Amino acid sequence: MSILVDKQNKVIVQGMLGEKGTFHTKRMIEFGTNVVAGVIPEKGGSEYLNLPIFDTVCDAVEQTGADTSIIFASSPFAGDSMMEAADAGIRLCICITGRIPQQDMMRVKRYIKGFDESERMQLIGPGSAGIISPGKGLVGVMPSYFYREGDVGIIARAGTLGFEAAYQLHKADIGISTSVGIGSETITGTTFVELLERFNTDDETKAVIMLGEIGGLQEVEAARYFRDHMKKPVISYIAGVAAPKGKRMGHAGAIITAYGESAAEKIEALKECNMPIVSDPSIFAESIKEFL
Amino acid sequence: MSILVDKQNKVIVQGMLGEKGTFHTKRMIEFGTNVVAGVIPEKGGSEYLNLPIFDTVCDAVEQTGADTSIIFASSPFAGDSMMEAADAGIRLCICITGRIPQQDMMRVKRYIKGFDESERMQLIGPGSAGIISPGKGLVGVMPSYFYREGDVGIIARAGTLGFEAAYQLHKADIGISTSVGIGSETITGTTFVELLERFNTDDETKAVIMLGEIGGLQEVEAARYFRDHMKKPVISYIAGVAAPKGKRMGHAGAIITAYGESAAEKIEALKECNMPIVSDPSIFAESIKEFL
Amino acid sequence: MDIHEYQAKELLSEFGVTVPQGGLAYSPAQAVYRAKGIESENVLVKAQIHSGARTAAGGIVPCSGEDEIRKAADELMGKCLVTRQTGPKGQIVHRLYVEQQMDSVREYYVGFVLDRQMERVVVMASADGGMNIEDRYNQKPESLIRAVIEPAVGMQTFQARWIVFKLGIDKSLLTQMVTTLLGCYRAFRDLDATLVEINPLAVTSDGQLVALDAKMSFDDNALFRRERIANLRDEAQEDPLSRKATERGLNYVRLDGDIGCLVNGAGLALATLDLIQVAGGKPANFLDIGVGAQPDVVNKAINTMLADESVKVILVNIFAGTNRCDWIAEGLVAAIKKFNVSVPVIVRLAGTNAKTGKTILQESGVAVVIAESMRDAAELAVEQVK
Amino acid sequence: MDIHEYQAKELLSEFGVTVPQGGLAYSPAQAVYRAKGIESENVLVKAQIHSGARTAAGGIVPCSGEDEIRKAADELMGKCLVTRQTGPKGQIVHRLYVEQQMDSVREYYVGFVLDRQMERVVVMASADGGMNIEDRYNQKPESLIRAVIEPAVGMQTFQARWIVFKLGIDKSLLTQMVTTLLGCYRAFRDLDATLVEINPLAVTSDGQLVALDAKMSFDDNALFRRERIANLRDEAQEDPLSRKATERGLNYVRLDGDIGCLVNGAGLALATLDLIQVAGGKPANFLDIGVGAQPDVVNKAINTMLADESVKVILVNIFAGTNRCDWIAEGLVAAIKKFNVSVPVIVRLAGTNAKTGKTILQESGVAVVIAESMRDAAELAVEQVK
Repeated sequence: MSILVDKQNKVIVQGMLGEKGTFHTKRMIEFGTNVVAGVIPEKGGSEYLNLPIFDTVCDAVEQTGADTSIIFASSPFAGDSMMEAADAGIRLCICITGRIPQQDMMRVKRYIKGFDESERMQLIGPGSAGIISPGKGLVGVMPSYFYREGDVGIIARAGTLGFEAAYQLHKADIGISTSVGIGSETITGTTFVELLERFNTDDETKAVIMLGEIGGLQEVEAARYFRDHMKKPVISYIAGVAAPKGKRMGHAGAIITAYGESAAEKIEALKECNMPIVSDPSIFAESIKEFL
Repeated sequence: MSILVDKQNKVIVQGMLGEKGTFHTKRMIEFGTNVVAGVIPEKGGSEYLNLPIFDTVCDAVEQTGADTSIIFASSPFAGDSMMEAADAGIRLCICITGRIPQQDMMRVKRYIKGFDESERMQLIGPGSAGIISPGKGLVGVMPSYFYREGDVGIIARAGTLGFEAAYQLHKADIGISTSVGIGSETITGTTFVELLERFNTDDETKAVIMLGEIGGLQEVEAARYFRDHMKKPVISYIAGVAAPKGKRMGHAGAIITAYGESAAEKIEALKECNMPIVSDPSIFAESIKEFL
Repeated sequence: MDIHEYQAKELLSEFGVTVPQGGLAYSPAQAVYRAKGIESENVLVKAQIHSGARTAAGGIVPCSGEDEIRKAADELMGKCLVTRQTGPKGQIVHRLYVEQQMDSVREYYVGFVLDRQMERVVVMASADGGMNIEDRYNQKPESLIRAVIEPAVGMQTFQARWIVFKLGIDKSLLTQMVTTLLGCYRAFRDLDATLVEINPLAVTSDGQLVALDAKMSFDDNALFRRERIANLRDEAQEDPLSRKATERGLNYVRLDGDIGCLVNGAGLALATLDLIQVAGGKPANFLDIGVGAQPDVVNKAINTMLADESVKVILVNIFAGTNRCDWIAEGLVAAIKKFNVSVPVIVRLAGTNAKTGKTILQESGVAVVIAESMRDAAELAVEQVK
Repeated sequence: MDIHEYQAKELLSEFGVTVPQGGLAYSPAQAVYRAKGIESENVLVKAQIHSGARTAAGGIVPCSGEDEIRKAADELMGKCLVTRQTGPKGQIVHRLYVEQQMDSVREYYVGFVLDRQMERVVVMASADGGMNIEDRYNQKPESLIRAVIEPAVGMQTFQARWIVFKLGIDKSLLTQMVTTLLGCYRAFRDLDATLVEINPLAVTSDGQLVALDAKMSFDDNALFRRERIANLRDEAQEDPLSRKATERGLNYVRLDGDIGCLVNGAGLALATLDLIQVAGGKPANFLDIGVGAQPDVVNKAINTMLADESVKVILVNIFAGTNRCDWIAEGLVAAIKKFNVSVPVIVRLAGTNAKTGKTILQESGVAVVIAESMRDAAELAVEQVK
């Protein structure tokens, strides 16, 4: 199985022309991902990287049957790109672009929520490193060469931490079912809980590494899900224990955002749910090994 | 039974101070409706018409357990009043005030839709004549003296047409289970279909009079519901067959709104659904009689 | 509320829509003066009335040079223009707009309107802009492209792009077209409009996208918070009787027949018109005095009714729910006496204190015919004018 | 991005918030001149730094008369103010705001912020405004009133009224308070703010509601569409090293310790800080070169790192995913040679071409310590400064 991505996904690329879009589209094609088209407004009808180019996501979906989209459009345009994907009937959208204005993301989430659940697009990111299911599909920017097939799932907010974990597993000869980067932005699409749910029912996943960080409360929600529903081992790490509260943290406006969001407070909450916590980010592989 | 309103409803009045609010609040109290409070910002803590006054709907609900609200606030403030009611946990809100800006109503509907279905307020109106269930409750502006208890349901967009129908029934010694005015505004809350559904399952209703008019398509939807689901007789009237299309109707911008909305087109659509249509508004009573 | 073309253009240009150069004139001399401020030699002198379809009615005159402008302006000013949209009575021209004449190589239609079924704003666009868009729509409804705007987030750039590509507009115009569409939407939303329409939206030979004509209507119920828009009202474009009725707090709609209808409540008014039609007559108007009318309102209503020369009989259809028939009757008697009403008056009173009301009428000595039902009333009224 | 009090007040006043009279000054003479434009005799000379809690730090001086103003301004200008919010290094005062002194009989707190869990803007208000709101909140969290704003419709009047009644504000101030709250919300939304805060929002003895202090922060990611806000940036208030790093396209955060961390990716940066703490050390900073760094970026990064005098050892932790360890190694060798780096450099390279990278370092002749794992690297770095 694997989660979210397999050989069936028909992938389009939004924002393909830039350096990043071009580079990673090539890498996805090399990996074997079924990239079917690119969307570049005004360039519809042409070709790029041997792919047909469409003016709109709508056209691309109609012509190619695409169901998955990966977005590299620059930050001012990424919100619009996500909504365009949702409107066109894309089912899974991975937004690599980060640093999206908060109000744009509020709109994007609201727009997506306006669809019936059965037609609602799943959004990963923004600021996501993408999704890789070794041997099946890459819709992301992972350096795929050290991701080998296996049975450990990885969910990481920060892209490089996910890479680090995968590399440690590689060195320890442990394979990966699926690795997902969900991004560290203030407002994001899919959360830890939703992905734990998927790994929970995925036959090919035996254990999960969850890489959280300071800010937000979703790690705590994930821990509650772990306590109440998870049938598989999960190890977690909360990056930023040593990070000082930001300058703004001393400030009254931060009262509401700060509470429960520091790494220490989070770790406390995770412990209460009996979720195993790794405090040393160099031992992900050896920590997960004992559960396999 | 009756629908929507019975002796249990605890009613608050929003916009009570004005002439209309005062007049109809008195009438509702005289009728026997359980009016528990009024909401008049800045006047909280005082009394008016022997009712306790609260600053906010929230306070009124907390203190009195109110579940129903009737709004007389003037048009610029009525949108805010409806949202306040929805936010405070009111379950049934009747907005008598009409001539509400369209964009306010778009916001109101959107705001209400943001609540889970189980917590969502039912909105009647704006521009509603209210609800009367003779012998049980009046949350509206109906001249109650000629509404007698019985088994005919009335749903009317225009208030006076509903009164006219009720008066004809009165003259013909026919009683009414519940009569609802849903308003003629461009955007309204509860529609014909939703009320037909309720009458359909109401033990005390044997037949329904549905008084539609030109504009909008909800009469056609009601006819489809009648065809597919209604287990009771319904007679309908579409006011405005003789009304000329408005000046704006000749205009390109009206293409989308005009289609299917004229009385003639509606009547055609209703006939296709085999819904009995009365073309003479002076014979509602004799027309319904044969179904009783 | 409708506004003039020049007003709509001024508003839309503030939202990023490109419009031709132009200036408003109240006289031929001023029209000539305005033309001097326009860079091109060829101008259009355009009658400003609250109606489209002015070209076919001779309301838009292409001119070159001072003499032609003066002549065109002189002819148009004060003229009554009858267009497809004005009705047979037409509209009188009090204002002229002198505008740069543009060469258009392609004409599009763009309109924003509320779809009441969806409760959302809908954008409509067509590659067949220009005159008689309605006819072309009826022949080829699929030529009209539609996009629904999600109110929670507003119109998005991708929707504007989608429309542009669907219309097959030259891609060099993409940015201009997106700006125009998003601008129209923001104008619609920010000004509480009920209609924003550009027709034609023209592509000029030098690749500009220009609104050659524009129409905007506004939500009357929102004017309280749109002072600037409310100030654009041109009362000279409104039916004087309707205007007076509005000032008196009445809702008056003028129609083509000869039976004047005095009713309370919009629903009852529609039903009354229906009954008159069933009886074979034609209403001259309907005058809605509202549901809570006091006696003096009847006085104002009769006064308004009498000012309409086409009224040959007055049909009063009152259902007193929250008000009282005796008040209405008293008001009627007083008004009939005061204004020396000479046309027949048919009265149907029902509801609260109907009996007392009828007695008041019968004992007053004024000549009214009392009808027992709505239908009787309609039939009696129609008989009077046959 | 933060802005100054006077800038926030100017913006908020455009949205209907009442603020005291005041004027900006860059010198004592200008401060005196500004005071002349203020109607009252008593003024406050307020240091403009990007920090609250200025009163306790002596940054707000009440004055009466020219001499006092000149003296206060002279003392404040150029002074380094250390407040509870600035950190031990403080902020230097380059601008003064001279403001009418108001008598306040009651002080409220009002703040707007995004709640990231709910993904909605939240209004917070307290009847205990004024200094040390954080402390008072910690003692009495229930004193803080909160309302959540539905993004699809924005803040509604009823919510503002609810807050006013909850705060128990005198009802005569209802309209002023509602205007202030709705104004703050619109400012938050229309300007892409991340924080709008008025503290204290004071009631004066003559019944006015006035913002005595105001703070606004903005979404850095939205500045591209908020040119006016972007222009309010005061670079003198930013850490010079951070500013330089930003100009060089690097993400630099200054901390209190002595280990300089050069990493790629924010997640790895946080993990590196954690490891240093586990090893018993303290980071001086972290400098994120991003995930796709080219060799010249390493050059810029080392240059930035060396400008920080507190750095006693440099820890390089690179995980090359989309970039290459050999490039990083080449860049490091070149930079260490170029800048004559004298502090120890600990390097951990992993990922793409890690082996080649290490070989380059070993054969380069520059003095670097190569660590095999992240933990080794952290421990080695901590040893160097012990």
